[in-house]
Amino acid sequence: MSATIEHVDEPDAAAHQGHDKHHIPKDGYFIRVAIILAGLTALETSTYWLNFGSFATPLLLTLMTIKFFMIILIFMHLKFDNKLFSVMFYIGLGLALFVFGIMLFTFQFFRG
Amino acid sequence: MAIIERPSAVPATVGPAGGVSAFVTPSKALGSYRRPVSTTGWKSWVFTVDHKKLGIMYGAVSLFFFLVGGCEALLIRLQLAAPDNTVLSAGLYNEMFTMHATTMIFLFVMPMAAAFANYFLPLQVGARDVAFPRINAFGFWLFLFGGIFLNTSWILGGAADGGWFMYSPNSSALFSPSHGVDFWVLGLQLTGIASLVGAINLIVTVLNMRAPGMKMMRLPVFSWMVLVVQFLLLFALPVITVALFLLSFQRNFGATFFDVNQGADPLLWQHLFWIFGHPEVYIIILPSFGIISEVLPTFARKPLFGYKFVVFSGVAIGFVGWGVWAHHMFASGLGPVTVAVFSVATMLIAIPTGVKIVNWTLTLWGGKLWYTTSMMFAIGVIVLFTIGGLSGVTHAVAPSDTQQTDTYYIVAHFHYVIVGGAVMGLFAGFYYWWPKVFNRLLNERLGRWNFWLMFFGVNLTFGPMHILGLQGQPRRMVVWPSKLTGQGFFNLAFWNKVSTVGSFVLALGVLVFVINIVYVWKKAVPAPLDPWDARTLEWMTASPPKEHNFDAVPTVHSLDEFFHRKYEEVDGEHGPKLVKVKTAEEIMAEQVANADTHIHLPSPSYWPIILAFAFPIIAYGVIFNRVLCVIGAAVLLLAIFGWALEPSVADDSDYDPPADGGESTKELASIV
Amino acid sequence: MHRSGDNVSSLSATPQNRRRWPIAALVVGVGVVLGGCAKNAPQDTFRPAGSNSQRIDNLARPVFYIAGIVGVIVLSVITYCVIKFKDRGQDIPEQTHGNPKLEIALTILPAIILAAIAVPTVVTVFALDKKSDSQCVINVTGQQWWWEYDYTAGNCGGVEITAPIVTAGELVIPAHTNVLLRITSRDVIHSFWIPRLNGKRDAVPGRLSTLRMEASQPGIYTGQCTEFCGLSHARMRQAAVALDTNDFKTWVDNQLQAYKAPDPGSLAATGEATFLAQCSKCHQINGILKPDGTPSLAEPDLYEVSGAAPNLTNLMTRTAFAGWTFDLISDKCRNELWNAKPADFGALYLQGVWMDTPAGATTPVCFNEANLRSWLRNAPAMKPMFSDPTQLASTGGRYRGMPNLNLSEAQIDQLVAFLLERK
Amino acid sequence: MSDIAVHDVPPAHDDTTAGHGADHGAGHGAHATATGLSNNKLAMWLFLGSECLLFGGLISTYMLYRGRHGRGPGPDQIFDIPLTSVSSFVLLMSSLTMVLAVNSAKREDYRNTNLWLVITALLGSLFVGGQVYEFTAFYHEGLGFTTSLFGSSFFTLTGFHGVHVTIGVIMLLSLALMLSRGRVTGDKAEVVEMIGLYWHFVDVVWVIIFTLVYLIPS
Ligand code: HEA
Ligand code: HEA
Ligand code: HEC
Ligand code: CUA
Ligand SMILES: [Cu+2]
Repeated sequence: MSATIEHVDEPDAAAHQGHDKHHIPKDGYFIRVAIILAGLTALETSTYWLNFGSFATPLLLTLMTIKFFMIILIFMHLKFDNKLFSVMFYIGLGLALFVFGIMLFTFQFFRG
Repeated sequence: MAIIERPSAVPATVGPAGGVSAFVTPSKALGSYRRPVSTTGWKSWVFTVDHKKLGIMYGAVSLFFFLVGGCEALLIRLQLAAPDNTVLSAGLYNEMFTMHATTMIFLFVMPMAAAFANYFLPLQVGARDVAFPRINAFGFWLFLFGGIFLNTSWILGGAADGGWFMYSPNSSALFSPSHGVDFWVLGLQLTGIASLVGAINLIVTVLNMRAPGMKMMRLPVFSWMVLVVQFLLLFALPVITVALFLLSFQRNFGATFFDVNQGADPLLWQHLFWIFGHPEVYIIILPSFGIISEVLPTFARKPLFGYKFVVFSGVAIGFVGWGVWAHHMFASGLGPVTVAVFSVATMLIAIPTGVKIVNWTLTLWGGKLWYTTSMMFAIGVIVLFTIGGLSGVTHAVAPSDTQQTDTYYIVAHFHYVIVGGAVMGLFAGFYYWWPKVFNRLLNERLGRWNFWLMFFGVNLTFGPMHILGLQGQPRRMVVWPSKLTGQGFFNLAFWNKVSTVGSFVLALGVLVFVINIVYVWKKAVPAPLDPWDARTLEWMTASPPKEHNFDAVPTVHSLDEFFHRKYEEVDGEHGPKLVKVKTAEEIMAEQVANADTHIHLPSPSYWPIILAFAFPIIAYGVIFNRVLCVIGAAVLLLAIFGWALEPSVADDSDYDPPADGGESTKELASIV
Repeated sequence: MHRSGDNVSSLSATPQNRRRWPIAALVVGVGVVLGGCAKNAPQDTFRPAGSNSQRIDNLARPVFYIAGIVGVIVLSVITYCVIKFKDRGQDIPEQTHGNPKLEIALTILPAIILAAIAVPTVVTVFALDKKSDSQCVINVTGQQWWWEYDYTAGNCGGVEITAPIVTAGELVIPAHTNVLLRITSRDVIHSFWIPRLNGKRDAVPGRLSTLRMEASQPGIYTGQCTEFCGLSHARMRQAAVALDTNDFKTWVDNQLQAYKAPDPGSLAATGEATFLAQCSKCHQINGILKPDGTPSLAEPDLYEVSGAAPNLTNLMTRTAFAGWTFDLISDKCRNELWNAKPADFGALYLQGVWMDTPAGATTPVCFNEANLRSWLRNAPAMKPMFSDPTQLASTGGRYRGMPNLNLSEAQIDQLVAFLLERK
Repeated sequence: MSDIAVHDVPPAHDDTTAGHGADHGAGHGAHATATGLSNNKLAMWLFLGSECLLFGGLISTYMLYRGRHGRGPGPDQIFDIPLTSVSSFVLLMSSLTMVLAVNSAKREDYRNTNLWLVITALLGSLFVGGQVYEFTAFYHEGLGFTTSLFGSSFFTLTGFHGVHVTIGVIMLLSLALMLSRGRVTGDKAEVVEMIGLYWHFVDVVWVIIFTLVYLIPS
């Protein structure tokens, strides 16, 4: 955490990254991303009709993660924005995964 | 001459690209009303958005709740003074310790830390206010209303009686049928929202509102610790929010989350509570760590030893604190693997905490120690916290903890770290910063009494609890039987009595503090500008600071900026020597001479308090009558829209007499 | 400004105060202890009486010493600084910002100490969890505000238990035996704790936890429910009584004796009728027959939130009742029992309320009749319980604890006579 | 934007307004912050970081309890995957329209901004409508809020999400209205972006819920 905060102290970083709007892609790019997302959703949904067997859960989790990060990084501009925003969000995300993962572990949740 | 200017509705500096935008900024929210603009009188407090006024109000209210929580503690101690005592009935006793803990933690220590943070954080980072002044005001009022709401349960059918961690299923309506737990749940939700918005506000303030040159590694340690605390709040509060929602959905809407007959697992509550609860204990202690990290260097007259280590260890505590919560559940039957992992993780936390103790001690080492009351409290913190921390390490040893948990040995541990650590640290802050806030020095003679009474009081009250606990006296027991007290040196009866006497010594100490406040207020002798020869930015301004904090926002060149402006190293006979080259008054004069012009300060607003007021209405509605919920929700919506439509700076026409557009009316204050 | 002399002197008084006080206390304490009249509280966690608690003790003591030493060192250094570096008008010290090497060393040192604590801790955690060599299994169930013990049929420390035994409050176990307790709860969370035998284990409804006990000597070991469980948490106590194998066998056989109806026409016989009329809906007495000759089966689940009330079949074999809070034996006999030598303990305990009673006498000498009578007269007055009929709305009419049954003194006489035979 | 105050250089003196960051948006132009980042946006990301733990708690509660439905209907019996797939798709597409609204606002094309905001709100309402329909259907099939642990935790989780969407819809519509009447205080593009962040976050939470709750068999 502190590393990044140091980083934002660099005047240059601040001056450049404060202005995200220059880096924001055109509408067409977002539409393409949305089409991919729609495709991924279709693939997800197909697991309902097609039988992927034991492969289904890992597949679904992978697709979920891809979609998650596509939205976060592209639609929410995290990829283009200042790192500090990512840090703020990922601390929360990471802590959530960590504490609730351990919590569910103590309930033997992952034992099947 | 600095001029605070109230700009007209469309300041030229606002809007994209610095130009006047095509859309006109509205002058009045929700049609027309006149905005509060008073700078004096009660309105200037109720509608203020000034972080300093809010800080004072936070402080006053928390101090009040400290006395309330303390009186509850005294009743507890009275009941426990003798075996099979009858001061309190069993039911009342259960309410008493539940509310004692809740009041002390949520309505005293946390908001008192918020008081210090509110007041001094912007000053320490060299800002004119916090990032979101109206949200700041909202946070205060919501905390106040939440606290009042919580305490009205006493007269509306009984307070919560499930203990401060409110374990399920004992907290469900079947086992706790009064409305007490409902009040508790909703009250904590309200104060939780208050803390959450406060956390966001203060984080943004530290990151974004720093004066030029105030790099993170030049930030005073107090500001650093407050920053860590706000992150802990930001991420811990949502977890208890979930827990509280589950509980209130169960109690008020028939959900089944903790209904064992339906297959619920009561440990879910324990996990959710302690995932919040353990970070919470560092939320309690870190502000005090920050305060004494300011006080010790000032009165040792040398910089904090190992600034970076102290800062990083604070951050490390913040992180490791997330991985240890299950040490509160060692007896719950988690299984050996979980217990072993959490046991070792808990021990880890002693390392960064130890770093702090070591650095404070080494700050004293080789210093020129000046024993003001503030300094004595700070040293008291090191001593008492170490004792409490070490007993914490003995709990971390899980098998030992199964003998200790839920006994007075635990009560001893956490009162040493909380009262000896957090509370004494806050007192160090009171004595240190009182002249800054009120332009009065607290009396040092009374201060001495205050300190020694509290220091001995703490040891007398909580020291014996180590013995009581290890002798097998469990906590939360309205009575302890005389037959099981034992005889001789370690008998329970004697030490319980000592503890009770100690609690009154402690109370006397607190009383001396209250007397001190009244005494110096009555005497009204102004304090020197820089009474302690202090080191950080908050001292580089008037006492009390002007509304806009700094006439000229300082440019920061080093850690301990103020000190380095006052002192310079010159070559003496025996090598380099520090010499005072400037007084605080001279530095202030420089500031005034270079004062900024056109300082835009946010204007007071009705909306924060109105918005905050909507919440208790809704909360009462959930308990008593859903119609109230609807009314509350309407107020809520109204306030949100009013807020959103209101510009942060008041329109000219809001001033009395209304401005006629002339240049002169914008100049509301001029400071020489 | 405030660098007056008295400031300084008052703080420099600390070290002496701080040093002298514990030493004085220690001297006095040791003196008192050696004086011989000392007797630590029965739940002293430093007096292990079995292998499990001994293990904990072996771990805990060194940790206390280490913590103590660290504490003394830290506090001494602070004291030294406070005296040595007080402001005597010396120059403002050099503005040093730290010493990274020293810092790192002083970070690693605690880490090493903690690692030294962590290893035995983990070992002990797993050692205490061992279950495979258990020689007896007893189910322990907590409810507001008493413990029920259910001995499963089978071998228990060499004694054959032929039918389940259900008792309350006082857990009787064979000494020198690894007893496995299977702990759960019927309502809220409680915690089972007999400090001299082992640490605590929560009784969580819907979960089964285990706790091992082994007593190295016959004797009585007291405990207390340590998880806050509502109104009478403070009055939810328990004890473990360890007996030699022979004594334990005697105890088991006695528990399994068939029900002996009171002599017809006796006061106890009217008591039996009163019991059937008033008490048997909640309390079970094994083997008791209804007037129509069918077995009387209690249905506490209809009347109690927790769905249970203590089994009274052998009430008089216990030394305390109602969450082990009120003595069933007189203070004098209690002292005699508690101070008995391990060798004599078993015999004394098995006599129970009949301790010291001359052969042939019909009334027991040690019986604490006043307690039992006042319990029957008005139980909630002795022990706060939500058993107020006006407060039953939230529980669907079910009580928590035992209600006041408004018995007449005559009925109480009968019931006492009847219960006295439940031995 | 050359007028950004850079570190170690004092900001322009007439511009050190404390409150402005909050209420006028400091990301652009005149209002310098120490990091150069907008107060509002930083605050929004902090809030979203905090929301991770809120939804983390709710999702974990659901995961723990989803199999505990007693005699009531369980997840396998009750979910209508085709319907939920459609509403998931609707919400996903509302993210696209939201992005387009933000992009329009950055181009200072507020007419299109308004259009996309309203479309986003409509898609959001459609999603909420679907959820209301779904809830009523479940209720009629015997799964109430109080039926079982599964019921309580399912409705709590999806209900919390639904409330977030509803709040989002209200914000979108209010924003559209305020924009069209010129009553947005501060930097308009940034306000649109902020609400966009919130909206995408709500969408991303649904991405997780859709997979964990609906698609992965319990
Ligand atoms: C201000 C609040 C605060 C703080 C700072 C702490 C700090 C610590 N606490 Fe405490 N704790 C509480 C407040 C706090 N606690 C409360 C309120 C409860 C009870 C809740 C309830 O049940 O109601 C509790 C309960 C509690 C428990 C559960 C006990 C039980 O219920 O069974 C445990 C168990 O591990 C624990 C451990 C620790 C540890 C290891 C630390 C460490 O952070 C301490 C670290 C400090 C030191 C160790 C001293 C200085 C270090 C050195 C001098 C270096 C050298 C040291 C060594 C080598 C050992 N605490
Ligand atoms: C911030 C936290 C905090 C603080 C500051 C305190 C402060 C004190 N606490 Fe508390 N306490 C807790 C947090 C705290 N406590 C918690 C979390 C629990 C666990 C609860 C649970 O089990 O659920 C607990 C439990 C607890 C117990 C155990 C109850 C039990 O288990 O049955 C006891 C018993 O002695 C106790 C005593 C005290 C005392 C004597 C003080 C003293 O330090 C108080 C000193 C202050 C005063 C005495 C006020 C002075 C007032 C006056 C001088 C009156 C003057 C009036 C006017 C001028 C108008 N506390
Ligand atoms: C509605 C249920 C109910 C009825 C009726 C009832 N009891 Fe109880 N009784 C209880 C409960 C519950 C307890 C446990 C209370 C506690 O310790 O918290 C108890 C405890 C006792 C105990 C102590 C048992 C022990 O070993 O700790 C005795 C003795 C007793 N009851 C006797 C009687 C007698 C005699 C009657 C009839 C006159 C009676 N009870 C009627 C519910 C009932
Ligand atoms: Cu049972 Cu406390
Ligand atoms: Cu903890």
